[in-house]
Amino acid sequence: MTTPTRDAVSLGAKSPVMSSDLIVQVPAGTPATEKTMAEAIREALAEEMERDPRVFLLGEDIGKHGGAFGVTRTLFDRFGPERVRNTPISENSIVGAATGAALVGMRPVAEIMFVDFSGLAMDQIANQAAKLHLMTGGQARVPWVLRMPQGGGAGKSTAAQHSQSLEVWYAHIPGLKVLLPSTPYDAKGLLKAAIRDDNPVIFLEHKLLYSFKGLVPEEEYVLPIGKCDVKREGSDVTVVASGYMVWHAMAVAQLLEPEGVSVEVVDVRTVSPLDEETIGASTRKTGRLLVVAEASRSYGPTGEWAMVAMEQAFDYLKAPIQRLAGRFSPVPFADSLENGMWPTTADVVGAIHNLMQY
Amino acid sequence: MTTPTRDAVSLGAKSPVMSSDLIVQVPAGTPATEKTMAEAIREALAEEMERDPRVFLLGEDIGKHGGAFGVTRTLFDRFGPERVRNTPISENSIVGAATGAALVGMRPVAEIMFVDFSGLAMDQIANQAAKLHLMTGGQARVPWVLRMPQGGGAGKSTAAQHSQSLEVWYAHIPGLKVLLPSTPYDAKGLLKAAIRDDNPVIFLEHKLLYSFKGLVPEEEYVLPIGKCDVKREGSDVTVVASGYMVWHAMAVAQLLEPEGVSVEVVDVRTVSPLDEETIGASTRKTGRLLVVAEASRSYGPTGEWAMVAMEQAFDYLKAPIQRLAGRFSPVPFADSLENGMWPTTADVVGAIHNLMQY
Amino acid sequence: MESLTTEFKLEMYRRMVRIREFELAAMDVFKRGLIKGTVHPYIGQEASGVGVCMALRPDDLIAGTHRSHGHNIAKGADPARMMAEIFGKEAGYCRGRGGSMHIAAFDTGSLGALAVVGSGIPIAVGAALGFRMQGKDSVAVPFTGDGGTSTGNFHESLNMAAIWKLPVIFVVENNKYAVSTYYRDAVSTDDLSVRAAGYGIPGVNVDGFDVLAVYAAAHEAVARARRGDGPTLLVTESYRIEGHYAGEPEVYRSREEVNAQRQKDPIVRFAEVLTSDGTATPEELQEIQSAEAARMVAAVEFARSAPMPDPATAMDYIYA
Amino acid sequence: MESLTTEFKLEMYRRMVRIREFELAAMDVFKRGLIKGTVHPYIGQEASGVGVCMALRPDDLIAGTHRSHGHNIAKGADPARMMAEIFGKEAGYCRGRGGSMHIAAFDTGSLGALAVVGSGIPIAVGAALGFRMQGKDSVAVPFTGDGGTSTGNFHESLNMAAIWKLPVIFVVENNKYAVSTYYRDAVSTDDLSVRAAGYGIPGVNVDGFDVLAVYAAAHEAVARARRGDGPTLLVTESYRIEGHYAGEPEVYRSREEVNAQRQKDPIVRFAEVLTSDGTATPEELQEIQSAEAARMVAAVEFARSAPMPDPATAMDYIYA
Ligand SMILES: Cc1ncc(C[n+]2csc(CCOP(=O)(O)OP(=O)(O)O)c2C)c(N)n1
Ligand SMILES: Cc1ncc(C[n+]2csc(CCOP(=O)(O)OP(=O)(O)O)c2C)c(N)n1
Ligand SMILES: [Mg+2]
Ligand SMILES: [Mg+2]
Repeated sequence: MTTPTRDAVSLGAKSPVMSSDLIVQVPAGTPATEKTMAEAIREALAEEMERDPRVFLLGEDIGKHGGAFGVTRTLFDRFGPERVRNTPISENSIVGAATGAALVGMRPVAEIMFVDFSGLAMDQIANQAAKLHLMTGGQARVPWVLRMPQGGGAGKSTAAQHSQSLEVWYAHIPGLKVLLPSTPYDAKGLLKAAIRDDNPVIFLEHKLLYSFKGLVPEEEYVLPIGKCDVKREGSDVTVVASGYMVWHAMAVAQLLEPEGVSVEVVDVRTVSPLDEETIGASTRKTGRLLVVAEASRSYGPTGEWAMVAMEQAFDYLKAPIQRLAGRFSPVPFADSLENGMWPTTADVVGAIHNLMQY
Repeated sequence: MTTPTRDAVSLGAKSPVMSSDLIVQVPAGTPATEKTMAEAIREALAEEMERDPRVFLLGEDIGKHGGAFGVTRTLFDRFGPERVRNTPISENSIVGAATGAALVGMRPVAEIMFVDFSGLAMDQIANQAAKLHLMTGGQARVPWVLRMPQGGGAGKSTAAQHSQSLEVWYAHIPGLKVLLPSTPYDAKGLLKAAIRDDNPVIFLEHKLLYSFKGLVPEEEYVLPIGKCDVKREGSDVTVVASGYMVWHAMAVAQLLEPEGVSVEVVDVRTVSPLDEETIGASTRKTGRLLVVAEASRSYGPTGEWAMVAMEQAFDYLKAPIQRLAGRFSPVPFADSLENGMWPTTADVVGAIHNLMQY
Repeated sequence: MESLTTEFKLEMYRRMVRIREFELAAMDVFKRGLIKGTVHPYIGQEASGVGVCMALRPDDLIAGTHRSHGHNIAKGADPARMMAEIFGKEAGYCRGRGGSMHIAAFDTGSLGALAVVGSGIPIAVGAALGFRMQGKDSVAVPFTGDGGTSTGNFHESLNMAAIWKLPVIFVVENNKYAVSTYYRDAVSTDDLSVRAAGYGIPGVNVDGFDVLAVYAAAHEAVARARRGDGPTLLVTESYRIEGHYAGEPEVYRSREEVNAQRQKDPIVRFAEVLTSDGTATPEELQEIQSAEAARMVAAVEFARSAPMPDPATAMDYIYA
Repeated sequence: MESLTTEFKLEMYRRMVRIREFELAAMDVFKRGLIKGTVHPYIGQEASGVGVCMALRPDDLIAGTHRSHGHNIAKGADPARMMAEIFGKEAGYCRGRGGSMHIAAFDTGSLGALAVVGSGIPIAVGAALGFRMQGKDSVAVPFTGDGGTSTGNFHESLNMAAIWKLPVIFVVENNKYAVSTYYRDAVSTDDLSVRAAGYGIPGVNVDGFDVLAVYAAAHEAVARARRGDGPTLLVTESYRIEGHYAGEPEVYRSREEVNAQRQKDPIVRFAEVLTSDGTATPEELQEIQSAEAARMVAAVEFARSAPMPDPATAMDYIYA
């Protein structure tokens, strides 16, 4: 990951010009429009708010300002200040309020401006919302969604307190569902599913992906929570990844095709509960596994994915499972240090070559 | 883990009468006294407070009351209210205050009553204390220790908000060190090391182990942070575990000796930074690995340990790595449901048999 | 506030006695090792919970704490199902999953007891927000202790409810201790109700041993909230007669201190009012007491003999 | 408060101008794409930071926020090293690891700017606790915005400092907005200083455009803290003239509103005081301005040409 060649095969990976052709999810002939992920999320919110009067939004500066990333822009004008509710800077109580509203039958979609700040809300998320259903013997239901932008390297150098990927904090807590979409299509379909789900759902949005474009069907659709999505079929190597890292995997899969390496890409778009079967099946098929996550390496998601593959496919493994993950460091501000924090396409190429040559 | 036989070979695992002979860490002839882990921790605190006037304690009800588990009892009388400081119920600010005091040269040892409540303090722990050293380019040092009891099954049924094991939340964050001792000897030696360390150290104490006894040397000693401890050497199977689970491993190792199964027990007493070499070396030696943690299964510590072993010892593996971990559920109150939450000695026996018979 | 009917006042008394008898029974079964977990007795504070909850309608909601047996009973919960819960039985309100610290009784408007101090407060604020959005005039009442006022949640929630004018009555039960900590060692003001001014809302301090005084204050706060005029901070001053939990050693206070406070027994005090104003005879009150005591014997019997949750259901209720 | 020397007043003026010039330079290099990250300008608030920090000694500590260029300069930090930091250079205060939101300058008593709103407050409380335990009479000053008062940290810290009588001056800079949120839409009281009463400590509200008024209030609070009489809540009322960050669209307020506030420019105002009381001539003040402007040109030049951190040091400073 710190090899000087890591950007050599970069496909503009860290910029929005990365080609959206890499992932096509809408069958030819289906009426669809190209949208950014931010637009797709906004559309999901608007459609669900239209459909169900119980759905409302709350968070800091989500009103006129549209949130830190403009995702809710226009919704305030459309739905008004009650249903697009600006809050004080009180993360724990924003989540607590969402829980309370959910308990009396509302379906709140709360936003925390950056996932990093959810450190202030961990009690309400992990101790209250996640546990109320079991703790009350089924009396309580907490149907909220908590949207949180995460991830680093927006080319913006936002440093240690605005760049983390923290899905593991949530995925480790039973009672929560954790989603991390990689495409506009997935973001829209999964967010709609999350809003309709009767459980607290953590919905993580990678900041770099907001401006990524992709086809989104005109027709309403809802995607299943709890399943991995095979983004590309292949026979030689499986890459298990989520969020932004899926694009690296797809770019490299295309790049290696002429070399005759057939890469299968499994997108863990539901981080938890984890779809162990799909990871197992793909690993059994290819016998070679690379796990890639942006979250910091130690005790990150990659260990769990690898363990699951091991449990499900040990006898099929032709090489040791490889992993790529975020450098185990707080994120530094300087460009020269931020480079190298997260896996790149070159790293993915290197790891796949390792697997093939083992 | 839900087999009806799981308690059949129980060695009284969940009770303090489990024999302390299972783990002997003081060479014969060294002057030593038998102490409980609570006593060993108290002794470490007292010795460090005597040695270094910068060391002080803060936390809820740690004064006369001695904390929820009586660990600091007598220290208030000995060191007074300034150095054994009762705080309001303000977890985030307790940690924040410890950070501030550390920044001006003190060496605070803070206590949070149950690790569960640290959800309220995650921002100060993970976003501030962990990152200040890097974020300030080395200007800031945060030499604090945060003591937190964790774990379940104290035979007390404390339910969902008082029973978790959350080491992964911390171990995933670079900048923190995370310790989880299994014996009085380790607790004392590691706590002294933690207090002398210049970094924020999360010191997790398993509630069930407070009353466990073991020999503690009369002479001062300090243990190294950052290393696993091989609690027992063996040649057939490696069990990697930490905290309370180490006792299960040791009990089973003894139990299986007559059967001719030689079990090596690696105690991950430093959860982070992880000593990958020792896990790798042991796995290469035995070729069979069982990873055991009490924390909930998904995205828990076991995945990381297994991944590390895979990276270091893939070609030596004679069988798929096995794992045992906490049931992926909030902890229920009722006995009949709390049973089965966490791995038992019977589970360990079963997993080792699986490994041997593979 | 219209004058209270005899029936109403006797119901108040009955609930106070019911709480007392429940707590005595719970402490007893705990001491006898019949239950696990912990028990945090509400003894001495009965007037606070009952005064507040009798001012509420069934559709109003309360959010509790680790010490919420009393709140649940005051709001109308069935002691037998509560007892079954602290025995960890399937017949308990939470099917044995919650235990003493987590009793929720949705059918009588108790949305859960949360054992992380302060954590129920924003949840109640959210419930109030939900009511408002649904066009209902129900109110939400989070209970918290003096210790709980030091949490960030307390402040965030007061501010949020104040700016949104939500129908919340924040009830702070100052029983003078948070575990071993005397309130003035952790709370930066003698009278917690003065904090209300900082949020631009009414703050009321009331004698928490006097059920009628608590009721009157709560009644006014509830009326205000229902009218849409926003939250109130209501502080009830009482005392925690028992240890923090059943069996807690109490090294931090003297027997004399406790005994002096014991004289203020809110049940005895209310009984005097009821007999002196002619609402009831001592015999009638004694009858209530006997009935509630008997009820607890039956509740314990019910709870003891009820079945444990089936281990085969261990994976239920993790996800809805 | 003794009357201020000419030198002292001119130093106040100089620091205010230095902040202004630094911010203009920072916004400029940001607009020109020379730096990454973000810049949160302190323009319009200079009197607040300078009034407070000029009342401090070098050994007193401040804790900052995302908007702390001004606090650092007011406390005496070197603009060149600050500029190098926002350029992400090894010569920066934080060796390029921190950037604009995280400038710490330990040598001049700035223990760090923390970008999680409210999170610096308890850290300052802890520093004050440390001072007290060390027998020092230094004080600690956490800065926070109006938005930051809604955080749990704010409340927990005020309470903690009050009960322990710690030498803390809590400075709330009410610049009327938290990102897009007007303060009265998020803060449940007009005057945040009234919250002090709820903690039993003094609360002071002062015109944050008037550096002498801020200084006087801070001076008194610092004296009180040094004497061991505990914390003060000091609210400075000013206005955020620029967008939340450089380039922020400001869809939530009108140009007229901003322009009206711009008339209150604290530097212009102080210049009027200094010239009318004979402290300085307009030319002398102009000279200060020119010198500081030139200093920023040099700072930018220094920062631009300084080397980036060596990638080989990527694993440094993770652990001490
Ligand atoms: C956030 C948190 N910190 C600590 C505890 C441990 N604890 C349980 S009850 C209690 C004291 C609560 O005091 P108070 O709010 O006055 O309520 P009371 O027990 O007097 O009813 C503490 C510290 C907890 N449950 N939650
Ligand atoms: C806990 C937290 N929530 C949200 C944010 C995003 N954010 C950054 S600055 C800011 C507004 C802060 O307002 P205020 O405290 O008034 O300070 P100002 O920007 O006006 O100086 C917000 C919401 C954050 N950094 N931290
Ligand atoms: Mg109390
Ligand atoms: Mg502001």
